[in-house]
This record gives sequence, structure tokens and C-alpha cells, in this order.
Amino acid sequence: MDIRVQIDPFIPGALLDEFSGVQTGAGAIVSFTGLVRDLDGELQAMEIEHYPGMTEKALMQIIEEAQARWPLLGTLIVHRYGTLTANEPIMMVATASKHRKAAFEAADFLMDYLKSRAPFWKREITAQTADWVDATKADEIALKSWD
Amino acid sequence: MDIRVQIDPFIPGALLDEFSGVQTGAGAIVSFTGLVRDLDGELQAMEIEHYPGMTEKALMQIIEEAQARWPLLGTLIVHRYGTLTANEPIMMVATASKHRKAAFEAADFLMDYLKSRAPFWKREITAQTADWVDATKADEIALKSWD
Amino acid sequence: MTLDVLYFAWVRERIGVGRETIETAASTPRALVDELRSRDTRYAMAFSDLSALRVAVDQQLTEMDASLQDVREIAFFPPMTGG
Amino acid sequence: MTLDVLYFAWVRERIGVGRETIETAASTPRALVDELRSRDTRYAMAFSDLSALRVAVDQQLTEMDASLQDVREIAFFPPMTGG
Repeated sequence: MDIRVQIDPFIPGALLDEFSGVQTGAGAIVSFTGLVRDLDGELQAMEIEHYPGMTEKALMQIIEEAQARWPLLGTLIVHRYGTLTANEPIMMVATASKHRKAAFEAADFLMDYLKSRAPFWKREITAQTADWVDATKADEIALKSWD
Repeated sequence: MDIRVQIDPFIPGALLDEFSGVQTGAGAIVSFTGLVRDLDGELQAMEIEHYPGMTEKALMQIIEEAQARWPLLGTLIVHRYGTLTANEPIMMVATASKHRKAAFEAADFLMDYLKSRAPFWKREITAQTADWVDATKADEIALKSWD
Repeated sequence: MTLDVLYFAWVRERIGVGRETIETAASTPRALVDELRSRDTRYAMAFSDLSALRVAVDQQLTEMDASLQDVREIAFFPPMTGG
Repeated sequence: MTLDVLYFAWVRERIGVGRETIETAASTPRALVDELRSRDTRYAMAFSDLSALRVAVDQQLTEMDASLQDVREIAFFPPMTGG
């Protein structure tokens, strides 16, 4: 279990290779990278706020829940906070397992739980606006699909 | 659409960063890496045979099918052939989309189709044996789940 | 009872502080919200729609009717939007 | 009709070659299999269980009863195991 909540940028490929390098016996590795979308070139910055202390605990609980459901050899969650610009990686999850279905499902699960259960909040800054991103119904439905 | 069928090794993280670097407007990137499993330290090599000409066509058809089903911004499939050793990457798929569910589902779909529809055959070499890997019922069931 | 009360995102902006220490006898988050609403319009604005709010007690996501017994820290915030 | 016939994996090993050119009047892959089986025990061994075989015609996966009209290349192989 590797959890990183950081203000610094990260390079997804470098992290993927680092993650893969420490797995033993894995046949399948899935990664998800979330990037700052451009909003038709209007976005000046994305600001991410989080709840220090609770964030790490919540991510650990989410990973423990995934480990209880799938035979995972390794899991990684990295999430940035602070000020980001368009196309920058926001976060990444990675899972390693013997078989592909476990790796896929666990990564999908980690994302759904992280979206709705880890205390991060995003705000999109344009020349005119500085709006907090709304949680979507789709995210809530995705979460419930694992019940 | 980026399809590579190659004898040379590749570095998944380097490829992921290369793939991400050419996407525009993507919010979500999913990668799957398949690795040679170790068979309790018994594996001396994995040999992969393929059907030159048909392989590239089959992979292209699989990607076109995925593009028809999900709004994908980019897709990548890399698959090696020849002689590989334990823990080496065999293949990788990557998908880019605006939203995470499309990227996840399309990567999962590409893997299921590639497994049962792209002309690759694997053989595991140990000190005693050189057995062709059997196709599994699970792979056939996974494929049918997309019908 | 003395509680550390934390606010995040637009809840923090409406209330104007990210963290404060509050002396209260409230037994649930909901009771604390009612008490704060009556103190100042900033709270009334931030807490106008409880269905748009989430609450964590000692850094654990919970319900508005959870117990505040032995709690040190409580946080109010909008639905999360990470990932 | 002249056909390029290709074999892969254990089918190739049992037949002993990866590719050969065959003169045949078979109208389907199944008819070609029957013809080859009667030619030599190597084919009888390779094609003993048709349910364990896959066929591609002009590099397109197809069925044993597909038409071989205007076909240049046909391939027999076990179920694929890539990925």
C-alpha cells in the first residue's frame, strides 16, 4: 500500500515503472491517471483543497476495502493538492494482481470510492469565474454499483 | 490509434508518458500491462508466436470496435512476440477519454477481445516442460460479457 | 465541551474561517448546525441546505445524527470532488 | 485452386511445417480439413478435435463452414492466448 498526498507534480509513467518494479508475482497492472481538463482553453488553473489528516485515513480505508474484495499484490494512490494547470496529472491509482480482472475491477473501485469518499475539493479558475466543481449524480451511482 | 507488434522490449511507463503526451482534452487515461508471471521461479522463458499480417489487422478491428462503443480520444496496443523472461512486460493497452468510465471500460474491453481474437500464442518453458498455454473458459466468458 | 470545528471549500468561504474552536453542548452534528445557524448569518448561509453538506467526526465520514460524545474534531464540507 | 495454408502453435508442431501451398477443390475449411486428414497421419493428429481449432481465411477469423471462394490464404491454429 503506497499512499501519497502531495503538492508537488508527479510523472505518471515514472510512477508506474516504480510501482511495477516492486511487485512480485504480478501478471497484471492497471493504472488510472486523472488529468486537468482544458475547458476549451478557458481554464487558467485548477485549485485542489483537501483535509490533511483525514485524507490519508480515508485513502487507507479505501485501499483496505479493495484489498478485502480482490486478491491484490500492490496498490498505489497519489493525489495532488494546491494549484494545477491544464493537462497536468491530478492523481493516479495503480493496482497489481495475478490476473487482469482483479486489477481492472480494483482500480475502477478505488476511483469510484476516492471520488466520493476522500476529502478533496476542486475549483476551476477562468478569467471570469472561480467555481467549485459540483459532485455529479453519476459519481454517486458509480459508488453504489459496488454495494 | 497506435498499434505496435514488436520483438523488442518496451518500458510501460515511458510508453504511458508518450501516449499521454499526445492526447488533447483527455481527463482520464487507463493503462493495462501484462507481465510474464514467474510460475514459482520455475519459468525459464515464455515464447510468443503470432500471425504476421493478421495480427495487425485483428488489433485494428478490435480498436475500431472500441471506438464505436466509447468516446475515446486515443488508444494504444503494444504486444511483444519472441522469447521473454519472467517479469518482463508482454503487452500493454492504454485508453484516453474525457471521463473515467469510458477509459476503464474500453481498456477492459480491448483486453478481453485481444485475449481471444488476436492471433498470439504463448508457450511456457521450464526445465522439464515446454507447454502451450491453454485458453481459459474465463477468457471466453469475459469476451461474451460485451455482447 | 470544546470542539475543533473545520470547514472546507465553499463552506469555509461562506463562514470566513477554515477552523475555529467552539464551546457547545450539542449532542449531534445536526444540533451543532442548528446552534451555529442561530449565532450568525454566515452560518445560516453556509448551512442553508443540509442535503448539500457532508460531515466528518474525528476525521471519519458520518451522519448528521451521529453522537458527538468524546469527539474532539468535527468538519463540515460539500460533497467531495477529488479524482 | 491454389491455397497458402498456414499453421500456428501446436498445430504447426504436429504438422511439421508453418506454411505450405496446397492444390485443392475444397469449398470450406471443414472440407479442406477432411481432405488433409486423409492425406497423412500428421494432419489427422493435428486436426483430431475440430472444436479445439480456430480458422482464419485471408487473415480474418471465421467458421469451419465459411466459403473458400476466391480465398488466397487459410490458417489453422489453437484458440488464441495473447495478452
